[in-house]
Amino acid sequence: MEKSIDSENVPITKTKSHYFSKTLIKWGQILPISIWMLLLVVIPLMYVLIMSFMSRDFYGGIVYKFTLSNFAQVFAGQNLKIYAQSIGIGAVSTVVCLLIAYPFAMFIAQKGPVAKTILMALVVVPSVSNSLVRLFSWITLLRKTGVVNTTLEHLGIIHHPLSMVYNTGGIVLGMVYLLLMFMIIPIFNSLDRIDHNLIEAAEDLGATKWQILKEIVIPLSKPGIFAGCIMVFIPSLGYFFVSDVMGGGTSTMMGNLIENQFQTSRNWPLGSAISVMLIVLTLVLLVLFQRRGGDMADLGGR
Amino acid sequence: AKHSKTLNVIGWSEYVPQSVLDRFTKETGVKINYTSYSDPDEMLSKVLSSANGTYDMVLAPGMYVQILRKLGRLDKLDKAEIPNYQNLSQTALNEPYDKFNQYSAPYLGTVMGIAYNAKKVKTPIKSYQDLLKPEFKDSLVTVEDSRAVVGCALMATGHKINDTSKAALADASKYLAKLKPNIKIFDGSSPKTSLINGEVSAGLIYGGEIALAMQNNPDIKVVYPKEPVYFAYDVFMKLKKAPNGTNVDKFINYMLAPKTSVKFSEAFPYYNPNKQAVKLLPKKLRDNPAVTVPNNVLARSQTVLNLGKETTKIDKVWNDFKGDQ
Amino acid sequence: MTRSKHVDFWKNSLIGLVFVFLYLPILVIIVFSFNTSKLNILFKGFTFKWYALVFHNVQIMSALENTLIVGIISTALATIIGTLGAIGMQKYNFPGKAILDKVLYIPIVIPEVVLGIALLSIYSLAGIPLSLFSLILAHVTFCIPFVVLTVRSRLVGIDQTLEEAALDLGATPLKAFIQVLLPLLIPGIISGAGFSFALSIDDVIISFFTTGPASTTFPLQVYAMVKTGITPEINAISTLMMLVIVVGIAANAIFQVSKLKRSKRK
Amino acid sequence: MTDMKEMIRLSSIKKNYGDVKIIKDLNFTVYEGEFLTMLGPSGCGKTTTLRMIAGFEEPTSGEIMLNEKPVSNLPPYKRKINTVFQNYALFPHLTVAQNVGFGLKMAGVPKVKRGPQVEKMLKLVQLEGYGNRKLDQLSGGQKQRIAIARALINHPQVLLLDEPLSALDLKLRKQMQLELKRLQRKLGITFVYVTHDQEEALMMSDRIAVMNKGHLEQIADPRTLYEQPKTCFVANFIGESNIFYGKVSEITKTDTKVTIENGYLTLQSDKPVFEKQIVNIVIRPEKVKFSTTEVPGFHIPATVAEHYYAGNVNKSVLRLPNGMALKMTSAGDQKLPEIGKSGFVYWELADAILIKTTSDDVFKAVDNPDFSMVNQMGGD
Amino acid sequence: MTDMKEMIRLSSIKKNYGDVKIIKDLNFTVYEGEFLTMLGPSGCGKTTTLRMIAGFEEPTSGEIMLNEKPVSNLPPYKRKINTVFQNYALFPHLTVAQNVGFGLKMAGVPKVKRGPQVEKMLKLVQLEGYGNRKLDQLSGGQKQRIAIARALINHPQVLLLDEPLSALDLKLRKQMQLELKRLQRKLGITFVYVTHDQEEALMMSDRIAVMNKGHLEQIADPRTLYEQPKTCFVANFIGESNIFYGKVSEITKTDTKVTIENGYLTLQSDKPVFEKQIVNIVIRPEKVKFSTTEVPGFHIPATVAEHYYAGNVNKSVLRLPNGMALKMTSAGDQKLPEIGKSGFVYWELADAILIKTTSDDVFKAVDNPDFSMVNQMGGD
Ligand SMILES: Nc1ncnc2c1ncn2[C@@H]1O[C@H](COP(=O)(O)OP(=O)(O)OP(=O)(O)O)[C@@H](O)[C@H]1O
Ligand SMILES: Nc1ncnc2c1ncn2[C@@H]1O[C@H](COP(=O)(O)OP(=O)(O)OP(=O)(O)O)[C@@H](O)[C@H]1O
Ligand SMILES: NCCCCNCCCN
Ligand SMILES: [Mg+2]
Ligand SMILES: [Mg+2]
Repeated sequence: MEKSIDSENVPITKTKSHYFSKTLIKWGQILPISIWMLLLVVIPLMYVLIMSFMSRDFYGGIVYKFTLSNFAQVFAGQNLKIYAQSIGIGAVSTVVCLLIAYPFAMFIAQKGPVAKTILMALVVVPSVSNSLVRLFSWITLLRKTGVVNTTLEHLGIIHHPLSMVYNTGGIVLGMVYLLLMFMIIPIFNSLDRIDHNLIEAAEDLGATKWQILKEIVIPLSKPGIFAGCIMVFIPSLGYFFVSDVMGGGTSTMMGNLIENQFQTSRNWPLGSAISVMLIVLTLVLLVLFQRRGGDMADLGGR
Repeated sequence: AKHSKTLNVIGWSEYVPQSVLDRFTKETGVKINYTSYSDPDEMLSKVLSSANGTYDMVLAPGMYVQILRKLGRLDKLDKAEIPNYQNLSQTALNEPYDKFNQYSAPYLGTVMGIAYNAKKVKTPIKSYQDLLKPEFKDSLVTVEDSRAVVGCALMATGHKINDTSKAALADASKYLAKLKPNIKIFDGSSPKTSLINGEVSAGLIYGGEIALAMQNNPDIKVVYPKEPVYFAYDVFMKLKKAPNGTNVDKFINYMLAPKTSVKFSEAFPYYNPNKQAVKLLPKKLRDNPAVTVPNNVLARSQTVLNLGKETTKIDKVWNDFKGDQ
Repeated sequence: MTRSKHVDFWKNSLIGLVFVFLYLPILVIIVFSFNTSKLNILFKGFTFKWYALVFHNVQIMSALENTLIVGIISTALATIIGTLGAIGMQKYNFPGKAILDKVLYIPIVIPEVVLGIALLSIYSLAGIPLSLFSLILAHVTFCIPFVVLTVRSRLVGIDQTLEEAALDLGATPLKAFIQVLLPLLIPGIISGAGFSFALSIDDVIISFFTTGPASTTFPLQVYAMVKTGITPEINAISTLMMLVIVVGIAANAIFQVSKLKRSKRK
Repeated sequence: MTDMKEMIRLSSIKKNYGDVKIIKDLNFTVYEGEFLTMLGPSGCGKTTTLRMIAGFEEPTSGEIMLNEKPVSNLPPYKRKINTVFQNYALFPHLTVAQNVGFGLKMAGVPKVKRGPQVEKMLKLVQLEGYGNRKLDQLSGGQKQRIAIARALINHPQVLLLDEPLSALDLKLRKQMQLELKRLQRKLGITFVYVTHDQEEALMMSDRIAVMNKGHLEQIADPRTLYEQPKTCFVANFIGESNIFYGKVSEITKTDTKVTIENGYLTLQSDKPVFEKQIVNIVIRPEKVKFSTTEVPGFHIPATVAEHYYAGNVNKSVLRLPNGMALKMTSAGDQKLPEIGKSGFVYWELADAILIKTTSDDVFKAVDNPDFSMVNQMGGD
Repeated sequence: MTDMKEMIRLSSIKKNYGDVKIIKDLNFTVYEGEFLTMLGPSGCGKTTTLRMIAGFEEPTSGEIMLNEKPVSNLPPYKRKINTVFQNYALFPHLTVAQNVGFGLKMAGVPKVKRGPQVEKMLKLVQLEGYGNRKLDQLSGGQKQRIAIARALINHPQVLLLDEPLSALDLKLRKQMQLELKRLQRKLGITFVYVTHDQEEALMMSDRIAVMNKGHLEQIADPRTLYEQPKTCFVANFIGESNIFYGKVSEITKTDTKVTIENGYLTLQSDKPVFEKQIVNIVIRPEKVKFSTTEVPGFHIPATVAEHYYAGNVNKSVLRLPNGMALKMTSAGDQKLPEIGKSGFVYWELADAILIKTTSDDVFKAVDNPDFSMVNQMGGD
């Protein structure tokens, strides 16, 4: 009963440092990433936002004078056309990816665990080789004097080479090719997560194969579909090199527009304003995604 | 950096052969980092947005001497270090952008000619206007060079290449709007490629590129329109606070040596202003009108100059042309 | 039964077609790396010469060297920072955690151009010269979130009480980390690092904006060459790189599959 | 039982997965309106059997009859059988009402007609007005009831339930046991119920099929199973037991003697055994009695080893001379002999259950951790 | 108890998570060598309390004393307390021996010296020779034992066990209960054991601390808890009970009358109550008796509503005139009155447990699903 707090207990109080080292460990883990993200993501993007309201001097210097003219230019008629076209290409690429990826992922998800692992690994393997080199392979194959046209002409199937790249179709092909796996992975994950019992339960309750697909499988894989669509659509708007390589430079994505402002026109404020639009569009899609019960972790491509 | 062993050059892509650079490295031990661009505005952007000292020298059209000087980005060349400067032909010197040859040394000259594939193009092309014909729908290539292309449009519609008056630009815009449907590819780096591999049947492109295309595909021919043509020198410039400044002079001197000049001229057969080198050029190149631009063509050529703020007007015409489908 | 075999046939055909689509370009790369002709149109004859030549191509070699330098350093940094961050974020509450969590998704979801120009702008503002250094900063930035994501997905599978068990048994926090958490996290860390490395060595867009004259990477080199036409040398080096990476992946996959098989036997 | 209508009959059912024989020659019948429970340890094949009845799996051989008609070629959705899955398997993207109405929707019943029927089912499971809820707003027990409502809406002839209560905590499980039983009585539907909880099985079932390693050990009503187990496995799995292993040594008019290790037991003389037969004898712990003084009739000397208090009962361990430990259960308020005290165990001869068995069976029993435990304790 | 050495003392312990008060003023003492169990429903704060003792959490206020010295500033790895975690928390990347030897390794014991000690611990938990196994080659019960061996190797003064058996199946759980108890007796180490299984608590513990919503309801030995619960919560949580709510109406020499809804109950006269006091009266189901003929002394009319067979016992539900359902447990072999039969329930007056309580407490009891269930059934 009698508390004998005497000299014997002194060392115990010394170990207060235990809580100090605990704090040290905690911040040692949290600070590097926090500071890095602050300095190289948050501040740069804030700066882009600020720039979008600034003026420029003639040679591209930024003049810290508030203006809304950049946004006026953002919404100028000819830019709107590019957005429309860019969003169009992005949307078509997304839909094409979805139409290919969904059945593909579904059929793989139906396989055994070993086959699944192997097939999904095979989906990722091509991405280990350089995207541009792979993209250029399509040019090699599909240009007017490419492998396909040459072969077809040799065989007498066609007499005039088909125009398959250096046009909008070429851009879509490039986008689909590079981004398909980002559609496949989240869809596969969401399908693979579906409890097989649910499918049996539906079957038990009289659902046919199509009804199961329509009523159970598709609704339950919606987060994956949405994640895939985001992971294809948003980057496609920015992939300027795809339209450069595959489109012959005549079609422009929003990414090309931004790149132009930064790399050639030296109009950083305008480029920033367009970027801000792109950021806003991304945020809107993300909010929708989360509202629909999407899991952000699905966006990492894992 | 007195004994620096590197040299950071920013210059056109497909314009300086790697072998020439490698030889310089071998001879002097100086490693060259050659950053390429396909649109001179890209160069300007990079130079301006990067910290001083990022690049040591620039290889760009002559008018950029004016621009970079105005921005205080150029240093004078140390002519004493460049004895080979004397090899240059008088015609290439004292150009309006560098009246006293203090800041630049010409490398090669570019003419814009019309290249066509004789197998596909039957009716002869005589004028810029001929490029507007519907038969060329979706089958032209042009360079990604705003001043050059808008310049051609100005000349095609009877104006001067540096004219930025409303009327002139309106005419040029109209011309370009009609040209647009015929353009399949914008290619600033290697417009020859699409000509060679048959993706396009004609193009408004740089002389050297035409010559290369002709070498690779005998069906390719060159023609100069009856209107004035574009001609410009690409010149070397030394950037301010270049950490490897002495290497710049050394490098220019090396490039102006006839032995070197022949090498790059063979690889990229543009108009060569080096009198000593021209003598050494193979006959085939000397006789090719795409390389050795005929005097009458040179006579009606015009060159682009810096237009200061007026440039934005050209930019707008260019952007409308490129962006609008 | 026969009907289901029929269905299986169509399903497998679709899977096959998609794989053809994914692998055809790679086949092209490999085939033309052995082509005597430089033109990449017809296969004129078989040769190994490009494999020899590419190693003498100063530009390609220096681009490769830059790529590896950037890839390795960025991966190492991103892996360390990301792993620590993932652990810290799982374990602790701290002001701004929710925001940090959201910020981590930015590099993943916003178009790369935007991050590219944002970094370029901030470098320009801060007077940071474009160089290998600036490139590494950029690469670490877009790699960190992927490391965090992979490590975190591994972390949730690790029982939190394991670390407590270690403390309970007398391990200091550092020992508990090294002896218990780290060994268990290793697969996640490795795959996060692998992911980072793959992203880094293939990055075009962000590198495009943040590279300097002396730091051209392989993808940028290729980008510069695309218009001219990619030479068989590039095909050759790409083939070699693929070979190296595929062997790595295959080893990992075999390991995983055999693990799966083992656990299935239980 | 013979006058009852057969609902399901399994004839010579076998099921292999690859080379592994999961179900070995299963035969039993489920009658109309019956509450039949399949009871057995984990992995014994209960789920597999249920899935074959539902149609999710095909038997490797043998025939399943529903209403005296073979169903081998009927896909699951054509059998008038519905299933309540172990983990509920509710559709997470649908509301409660949509879940319950799913079966009707699949059958093409228009929306307006579904509403009232759904409401009726919800009422049946005492969840009226929950229709618009999302599943994550429900407790485990409520989810369980939704799963039942969903399975019942198509008026199945048979309801299969695979450990429907195993995810619930003890109190809720007990409550749901009663509710399920009540529901089954009310609807008169045939229930085939799977559990590995013997207490649950005893309380709820009309009959219990005890399974072990893919075969049927015994099928009978709860009381028969408890009082007349046919195998050591059943004796051990249902309730607690003390199991002796011995050989019939002497049969007289008044009694039968069975020699066990270091001693003998006495059985009532009417047991149908013959001399030298190897048998097991099972005594339930609650039948075991202990006295410090010698009792008339059958008894064995024993020492009190341990006591455990369990509220309403006391559990004791008694040690026999041969070291074997014997479990004894007595009322919680009864005075217990001191630990270490010597005395005698005894029981009514009628309470000894005879299992005619091969020695194989004994070893099976010994495999059982509960049994081996006791011996182990006796051994140290 | 007062002459026993204090091992752990919790004084005025409070713990908040943010604004939520998880533990509200907890005070109790654990004595040396004692087997103390913390029992309570899920979420009542058992784990939180244990984690504070182990040092993983800091109390918001109050003091924890180990060996009569405050430990607030000692990190977990400096307390001579070890923990057996609910899910074992074995290190999956280490072998059995490495797991068991982990504590020694952390203490800097060289490898050669660790070996024999590890082997000794493995022997203690009857897993000699398992040292080189991987964890995934072990069964649940074996893992459990490894966790114990690992926690014991550093010779802790106190072993904390957080629901160590909850992941095991019934039979194995019962076996491990006995083993754990035996181990504790053998080693004489203080055990602080957490469970929400009342049967487990009763069987194993020297004393039980019953917790509810972050506070201590009662701390006592098992028999006291069962026979003299202080609150309805304890009565209801430990064992089954029938709880009446009423008001003391008349106190005479011979007995005390308590008015309940539609009737009254009789209590022994020695109960310390006063007139008009609101009280609860608890009757254990096994004390309830039923007779079809009137019995002398206290009795209430009742009807037989339901029977459930549970092997060694029968569970019955009896309906009182006011509709209330009363649980009754009788021996499994006893003959049961027919369902629907009318008669009388009665019990020994001494078996009625008096709980002096406010009406608040009654509602707590009614919240309990098991209790409400019975009333519900009675109501329909
Ligand atoms: N698809 C399958 N492939 C191979 N073996 C299987 C498969 N499904 C089940 N098994 C095996 O069949 C045996 C019986 O499984 P089943 O699920 O029927 O057991 P259970 O009695 O329901 O057990 P539990 O009580 O654990 O649910 C198990 O050993 C299991 O491993
Ligand atoms: N880190 C935490 N933050 C906030 N609340 C917590 C935290 N840990 C526990 N709680 C809450 O404290 C309460 C008590 O939790 P605790 O884990 O101690 O309960 P328990 O008695 O061990 O329950 P169980 O039997 O389910 O293990 C619960 O309501 C829980 O939700
Ligand atoms: N591929 C590089 C071509 C360079 C031609 N010089 C053009 C100068 C025109 N402004
Ligand atoms: Mg099962
Ligand atoms: Mg707990």
